[in-house]
Amino acid sequence: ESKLADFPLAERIKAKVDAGQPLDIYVSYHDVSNEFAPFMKAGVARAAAEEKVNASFIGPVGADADGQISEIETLMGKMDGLAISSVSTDALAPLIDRVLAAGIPVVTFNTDNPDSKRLAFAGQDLVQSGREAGKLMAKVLGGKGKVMITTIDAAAQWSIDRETGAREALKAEPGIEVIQTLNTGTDPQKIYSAIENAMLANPDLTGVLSLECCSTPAAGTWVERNKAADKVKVVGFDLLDQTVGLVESGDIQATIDQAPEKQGFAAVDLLAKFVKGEPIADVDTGVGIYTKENIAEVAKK
Amino acid sequence: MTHPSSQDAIVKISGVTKRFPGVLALDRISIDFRPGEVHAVIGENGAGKSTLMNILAGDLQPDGGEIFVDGKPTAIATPLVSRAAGITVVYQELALCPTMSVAENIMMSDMAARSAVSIVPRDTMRAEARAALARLGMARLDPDTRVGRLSVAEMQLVEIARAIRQNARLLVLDEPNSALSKRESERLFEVVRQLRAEGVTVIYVSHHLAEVLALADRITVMRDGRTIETIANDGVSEDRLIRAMVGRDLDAATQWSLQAEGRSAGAAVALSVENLTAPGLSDVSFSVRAGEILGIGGLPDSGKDGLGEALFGLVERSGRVTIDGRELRPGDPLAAIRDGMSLVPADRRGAGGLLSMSVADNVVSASLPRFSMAGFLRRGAIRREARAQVARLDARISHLGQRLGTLSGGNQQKIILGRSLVTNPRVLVLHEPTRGIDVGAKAEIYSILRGIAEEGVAVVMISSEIPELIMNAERVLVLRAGRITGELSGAGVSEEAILARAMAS
Amino acid sequence: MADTVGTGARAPAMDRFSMSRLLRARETGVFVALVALCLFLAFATDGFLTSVNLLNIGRQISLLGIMAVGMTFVLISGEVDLSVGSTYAFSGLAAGMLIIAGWPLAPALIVGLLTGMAIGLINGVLSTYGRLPSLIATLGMLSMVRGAALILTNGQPVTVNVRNGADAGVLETFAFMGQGYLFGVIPMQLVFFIIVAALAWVVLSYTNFGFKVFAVGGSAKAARVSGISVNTVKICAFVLMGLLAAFAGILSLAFLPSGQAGRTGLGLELDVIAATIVGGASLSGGEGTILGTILGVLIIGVMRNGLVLMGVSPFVQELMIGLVIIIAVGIDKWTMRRRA
Amino acid sequence: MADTVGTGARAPAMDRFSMSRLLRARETGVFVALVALCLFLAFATDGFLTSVNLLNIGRQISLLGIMAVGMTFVLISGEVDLSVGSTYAFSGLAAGMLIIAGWPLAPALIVGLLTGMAIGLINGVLSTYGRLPSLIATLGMLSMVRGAALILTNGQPVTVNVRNGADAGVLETFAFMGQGYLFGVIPMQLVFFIIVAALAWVVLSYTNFGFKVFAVGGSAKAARVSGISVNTVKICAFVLMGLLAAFAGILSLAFLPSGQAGRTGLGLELDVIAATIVGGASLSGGEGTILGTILGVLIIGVMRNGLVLMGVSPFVQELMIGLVIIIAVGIDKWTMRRRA
Ligand SMILES: Nc1ncnc2c1ncn2[C@@H]1O[C@H](COP(=O)(O)OP(=O)(O)OP(=O)(O)O)[C@@H](O)[C@H]1O
Ligand SMILES: Nc1ncnc2c1ncn2[C@@H]1O[C@H](COP(=O)(O)OP(=O)(O)OP(=O)(O)O)[C@@H](O)[C@H]1O
Ligand SMILES: [Mg+2]
Ligand SMILES: [Mg+2]
Repeated sequence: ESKLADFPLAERIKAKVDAGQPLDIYVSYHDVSNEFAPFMKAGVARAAAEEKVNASFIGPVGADADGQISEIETLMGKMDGLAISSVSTDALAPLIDRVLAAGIPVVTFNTDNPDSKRLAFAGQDLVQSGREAGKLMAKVLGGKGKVMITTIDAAAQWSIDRETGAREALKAEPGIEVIQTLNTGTDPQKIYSAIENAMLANPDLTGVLSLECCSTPAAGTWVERNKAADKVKVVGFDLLDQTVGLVESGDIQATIDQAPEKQGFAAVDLLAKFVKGEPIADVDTGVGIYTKENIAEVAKK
Repeated sequence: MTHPSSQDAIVKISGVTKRFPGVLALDRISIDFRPGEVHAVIGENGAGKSTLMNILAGDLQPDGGEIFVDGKPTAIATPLVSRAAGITVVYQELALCPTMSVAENIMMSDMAARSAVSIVPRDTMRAEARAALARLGMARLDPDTRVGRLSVAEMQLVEIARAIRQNARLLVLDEPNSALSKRESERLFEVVRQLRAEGVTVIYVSHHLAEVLALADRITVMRDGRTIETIANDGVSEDRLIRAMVGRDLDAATQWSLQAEGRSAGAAVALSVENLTAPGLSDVSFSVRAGEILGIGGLPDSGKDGLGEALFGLVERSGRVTIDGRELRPGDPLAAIRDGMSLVPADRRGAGGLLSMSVADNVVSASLPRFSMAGFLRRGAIRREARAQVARLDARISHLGQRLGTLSGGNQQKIILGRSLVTNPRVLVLHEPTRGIDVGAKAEIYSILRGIAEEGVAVVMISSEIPELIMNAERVLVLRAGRITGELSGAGVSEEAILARAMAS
Repeated sequence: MADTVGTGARAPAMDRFSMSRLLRARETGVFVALVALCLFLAFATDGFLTSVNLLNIGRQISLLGIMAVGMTFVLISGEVDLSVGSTYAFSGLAAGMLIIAGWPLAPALIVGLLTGMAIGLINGVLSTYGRLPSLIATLGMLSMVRGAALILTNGQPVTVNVRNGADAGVLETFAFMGQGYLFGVIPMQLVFFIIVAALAWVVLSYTNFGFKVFAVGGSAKAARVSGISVNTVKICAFVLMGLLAAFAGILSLAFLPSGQAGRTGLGLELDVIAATIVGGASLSGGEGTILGTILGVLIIGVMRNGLVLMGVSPFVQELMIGLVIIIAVGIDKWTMRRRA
Repeated sequence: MADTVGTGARAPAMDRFSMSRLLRARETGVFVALVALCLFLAFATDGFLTSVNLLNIGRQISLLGIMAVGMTFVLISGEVDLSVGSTYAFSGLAAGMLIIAGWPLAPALIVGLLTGMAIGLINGVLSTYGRLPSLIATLGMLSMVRGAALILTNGQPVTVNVRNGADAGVLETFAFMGQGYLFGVIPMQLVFFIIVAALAWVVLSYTNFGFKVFAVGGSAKAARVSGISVNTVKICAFVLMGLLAAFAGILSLAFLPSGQAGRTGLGLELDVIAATIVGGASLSGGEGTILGTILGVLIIGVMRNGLVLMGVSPFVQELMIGLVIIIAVGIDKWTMRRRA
């Protein structure tokens, strides 16, 4: 729990609060061009309206640590609060601490940065969500089989965290063997081709565990097109349109939602509350598990 | 101002001016070209001849003045307008596409006129190209050969072939035969006369006054961007033309004849070549004494064109090349220069000069170690040396920082020669040292070469211009099919003797 | 190459076909590399020489191939186009959004293709009349068009399905274009690639337009003095490139059937240029053949596939791809003693 | 330009400095664009003209700038290097791993720099003796070196901190290199950039080597006749490029202090080439100046900064970056009526 009383808030911000001016809050997302950015941004806008603050949604196009750092550096003099999802934990931690040292409150969202002194985190515990995915995979496979893990960026922080959790959960199942982690790259065509080739190379695969938004529907599509739903089970992440459809049709067995809109909302909400003097603590936006049974809840939008 | 003759002029140039940064290339030029005449345009290097031709071609736009085609003022805004007016130009700087075949190059303008979706008529193309080549006596040239693989002379012929098959009313030939052998040139002249007989007007730009006198009906002399005079070719003398071009009497330089035989007799051998075999050359051996000017002659594919690069070690070779007994290692130009050899290549725009660099930089580029200290350039020394060379060679430049590529060709040639002189060579190899150079500059270059020979430099002069060999060389070697077929010296050096050995079978 | 008869380096095997002709052609090096690679894979893996796998490769290379055909024209004309990955994304997504908006197929596709041609036109005009080096003009456009695609889609994925509003009938045809099989066997993408390559081969080798592309790339000056409108020809090459990049982008969307402006086609330009240059086109213009480009595309596709089949780690794959590019082009250079 | 004395087009403002001289120089267009941009931002934003912000810009452009200086040499010599982003990643990570492994600073840095030089050497040898177009050779190396970096780090992020095993003393100096401020004010990265640029300017304008770089890029054949060893000079340019890419990569790691082989420096090559060409270097060789390159780097850095300060949406930023690249080079071309 963090309290304003323990925080050396910058005079500039204090004056603004006292004068009753709206705060300028910046929300830096690690890649504003990915599919979640619009949801996060919507949550940010909702919170800004509710809390009567100015919120700007910023961040690099394409995950780029240097770009994220430069942008925050440039805007540091203007920000009254920063919510950040780091491209790289290690690279952003020193900057977060620098911003805090300038008397500007910082929270993390979506991707935590535990190495920094951030005040609080709003989002999913990534290792935990990976663990959940691993458990789901084990469940749909009935405890035995050969699993391939796919990710569009094996080296990204979120991917590493989820993979850690997933492998941990799968290791607990003696009947399950993880054969490889497939790094597909981010272009949709390349993702699909990589999966297609990997399936051909490993005809005895029985499970695909995707760690993110985008190789999930690609794996589901492969299953759909090859009518392999009985042979190959897919567990993945997020509720992209295509993913929802593939869960409905039974080509993807389960998907884990991370409620991006809620994360964006919570990020701004935490900062606004903190500056008002309310104590804040980590917000777990939860792990939503969707299967054929409950997918109808999200399918109608 | 209207000449009475302007009515019959096919193209009339009136008061045309063209300015380049720092140069007034054309200064109110006026000439009229009449139907069915061969009209020679002569003048020193940089007089503005090519600039004028490029304006006729639609390649350059004049800054002032008017051009009348068939009496009507016409703005030749693009090459297309020029061609539509019946004008065809053979450029001094060849305008060929090296990646395409001979036939494709010859037929390029026909293709340009056709619709984009039409099918390329390969067979017709080949046949017509062959016909055009045959007219120049070049039937042996395979129309399917890639132009990039041709010799400069062959390229020049392809360019001419392309021009003559376009049925132009006005054909501009800007130094069309600077790379051609005598026989090829003769053939070209025949074609020119034939075209004249067909009523075609031919503008002929050349530095070969003998040719001009033999061919032209009228002659326009230009100097410093101005028309000096246009005279009918009825018994004018070469001297008269030279005086008009240069604006003064030339000294006796052009009247040189072979010097006494054995001028360098007794001097030590400076360059010795034993069993040299390289692309186009087999088993060539000769030696040159210090202070001797050795001429090398031969027809275009005799191997003489590869000799310079082979001696300098730019191509793979076998055999021994020694200077004062030290053997030169091939493939190491720096060592060759250090050991005393310097090369002036034939292709000045390609292999010769550093066109994007300044005159000063070019002058010292082959002697960098001497003009630097601890790796740093000695700018002051470089400028001094460059100024000295420019003065010695009487090169016309606007300043030492001018890019070489913006000089006229003759002046480029002088600077490249200067670069070689700065290396203090023991052996100077020159390939086509005066190609495209005006009479005045030629004379200057000859006297420079004699001067350095007198200082004890061995000079190897490889040239297609036989008179140049006769005039300067103490001894002439003739090449054919990669071998030496004759060595002439003293009174034995004559045009007939050289040609006989060059063509003997 | 030195001894090739016919149209020289351009289309050596064109006029008369013979084995010795083929072996002297510019493409030989790449061809040898490809055959060696295939032989190796046939022995080293068991999945390679199956019809399923070969058709898979065929499909996987098709979009790259269609774009590489366009790049062949641009490179021969003496220019380069870095904006193709962005065009691929923009045009595909634009067409997809129109389909989702309920448009019939033909107008949606035509508008998509027109956006590609418009981008090509801008590239061409900037690189000719605008006097910018095409590398800079198209690098600028790479960034601008990517930005435009992000703005157009607001960064949201575009998924073409009935739920999002696409008409079921339209969708069926659209999906067939990207996912279908001709005679139930040959992937439609491959069919399109073959058609595009065949047309391009005819245009480049037999038509006057092809002739002019070689001419302007070989020597702009020679072309100009012959009365060829250099700028027009280059602009046409860029427009063709834009059209083909848009077509590939649309097919990609039809296949997946989803795209996302932040990721689709990112970095594709280097793949396309690499394939084309491996196939013998030259950055300095005037050189290149469709056959060579196809071989270049195949080399890259076969190798990607083979590395996966052999279970090579993705990191080593990355390394091997670079190595094979160098070796494939190297074989060409190192085996030819003489060069024009 | 026509009236410059001395080294002519190479370094127009070099021999004698005068305003009219400067205004005729090749860099003028870019300079005008930069001034216009700065004036606009000074009025349109309030944070632009603060010393903090200007020093920020200084830091943000430094690594790009260091690499662009290297690229200037490569481009002038008539070649191009696409592998710089991978070298930046590989060498930085290699040095970082050595520091983590407990090595003292100097040897770790030297080994890091040597890896960069080795990559440059391979690029150079392939592009000269190997007779590959440098675009292809370095494109292959882009992929190979990236793969090697992934293999070296096993795809894991490399973070240089005490927890991972770095010596605290070593770390302090290392961190200072990337994060420190000279006199507490000037970012060390900027200091390094200034030093590198100054040295490069001297080398290019005043030394023998600089002369040779211009010569081989202007005309390789003519350089050979002048006794310049074309291959050696080109290889040196590549090695210098590799060294500077490695140096930038090491500084990046020292700044962040974390890198990751799959991502660090990805796509950087296009930024570096863009900055250099915006600054007036030409892809066809023989042209370019260090001053121009600095201006090119500044244009790109100032614009990125300005767009952020103005609160422009990131997608629009992407679009604007492309536009400004085109306009900056365009001003240069369109304002110069006559070109040599
Ligand atoms: N594009 C150009 N830019 C600047 N100066 C030029 C240009 N073209 C020609 N010049 C200059 O104009 C003058 C006339 O050149 P031009 O080529 O017409 O001479 P020329 O009579 O053909 O000479 P030559 O006998 O050497 O061919 C020369 O001083 C030359 O340097
Ligand atoms: N300043 C310049 N800038 C660009 N191009 C130039 C410049 N000066 C000359 N040129 C080009 O170089 C060509 C050669 O110039 P010019 O005709 O004067 O020399 P040349 O004909 O090679 O000389 P020569 O008569 O001695 O053979 C010009 O026609 C022109 O195209
Ligand atoms: Mg001339
Ligand atoms: Mg001339």
